[in-house]
Amino acid sequence: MQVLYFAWLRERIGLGREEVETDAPTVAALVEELRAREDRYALAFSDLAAVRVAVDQTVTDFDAPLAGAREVAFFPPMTGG
Amino acid sequence: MQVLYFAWLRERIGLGREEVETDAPTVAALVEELRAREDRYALAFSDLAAVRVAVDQTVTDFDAPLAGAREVAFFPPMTGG
Amino acid sequence: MAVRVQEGDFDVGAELAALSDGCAEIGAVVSFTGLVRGAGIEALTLEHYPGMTETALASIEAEAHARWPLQATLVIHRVGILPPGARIVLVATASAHRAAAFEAAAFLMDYLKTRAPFWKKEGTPGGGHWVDAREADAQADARWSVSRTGG
Amino acid sequence: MAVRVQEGDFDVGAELAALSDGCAEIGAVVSFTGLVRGAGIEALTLEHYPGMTETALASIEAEAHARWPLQATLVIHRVGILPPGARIVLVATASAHRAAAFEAAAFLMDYLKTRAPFWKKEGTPGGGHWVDAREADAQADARWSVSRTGG
Repeated sequence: MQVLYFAWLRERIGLGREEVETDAPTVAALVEELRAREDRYALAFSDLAAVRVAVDQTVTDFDAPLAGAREVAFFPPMTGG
Repeated sequence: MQVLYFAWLRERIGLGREEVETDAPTVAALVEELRAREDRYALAFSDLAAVRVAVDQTVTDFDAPLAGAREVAFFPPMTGG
Repeated sequence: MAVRVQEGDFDVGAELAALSDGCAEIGAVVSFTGLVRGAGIEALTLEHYPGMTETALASIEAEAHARWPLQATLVIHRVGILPPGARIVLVATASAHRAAAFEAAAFLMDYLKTRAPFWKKEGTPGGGHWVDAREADAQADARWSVSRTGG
Repeated sequence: MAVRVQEGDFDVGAELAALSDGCAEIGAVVSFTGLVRGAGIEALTLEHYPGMTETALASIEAEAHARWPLQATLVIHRVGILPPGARIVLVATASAHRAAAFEAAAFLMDYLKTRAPFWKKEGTPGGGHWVDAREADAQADARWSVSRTGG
């Protein structure tokens, strides 16, 4: 599964995209796996209230299932315009 | 006193501006004097609900006094923009 | 603040660029451009009341500045004979944030429609007729006396 | 309907002229231009999510067409590094009457702010920081789910 990071999540984790091998059933489970990897992931995901998620380019929530998902993206609230 | 006519009032009366000698105390009294002049004036002022008035370039109503007024303008509701 | 009444066309891009030029506080520019709709008409004639027109537009513009925090505003209204598709009016507002710019531009147009002395005559193949004032415009004007909310 | 995400600048006058070109029903064109405010910042960096950005903008634009009678709409959003005063975004709407054009343009901006995947980082003399989302933007988004009224 492709996992993408944007804005300060990208900066804290140190990369914008990576391939992740996971059987996590939900976004929340994937976040737990990432947090357990290294401090930079734990730091990036330390306050989930500040993090938004999109599965296959559609915004969803942390309870969303990952079955069949090809792409998961994490980012802060959007600030365009 | 200068009296001005715009849009279809100008067309019905046949002129856009004229000097009027009057002692009419109010706009309504001036309108009565104009109506009495000729059919074209009576026609133009036949439906006052369709006519607006400005005294010295400020929109007002037909009860407005004319003491000291230099310019009275009659026109239909505005349709700019 | 600027008001212009003119026969000639205007350059929207140049006017909007000039509006925000040199003011670092401006984050939002909203413009309204009114065009001559072409359904069945050959030309639109815009008549106005010279002198009162400029005074009325300046008064409407001052009212907008009193109601919203605006860095700049512009009102250009054409007069004379205009073909279908021609630009008639440009209203533009500049502010730090978008809500003020949007609301003030809508306000300027609503007040201009009912309070600035312009009259439109449509020239059609069958002759000409003066455009009637729309009840919707009177309602749009009235909403600003009860509430400032809305977009 | 058109959506563009690009690094380069855009020509507002040319874009608005093209928007209404050839459609006789258009009487009102509303535009919003967002600019980089210059107070204390050296540059603004716009990051986005390629692929999702275009999909999100097209979806927001389609929603506007579903809600209002619009002849044309345009959304252009720049990405990359922008200096103070630079244009960031252009939203434009064209309709027969002004109310639809104004409301749809405000709607497009409100939804774009909270639903299109862009992120701003301000570069200041003391370093850089990611811009926080504004509560006012969340509220501006929410108003469209309860009411269509307003200007």
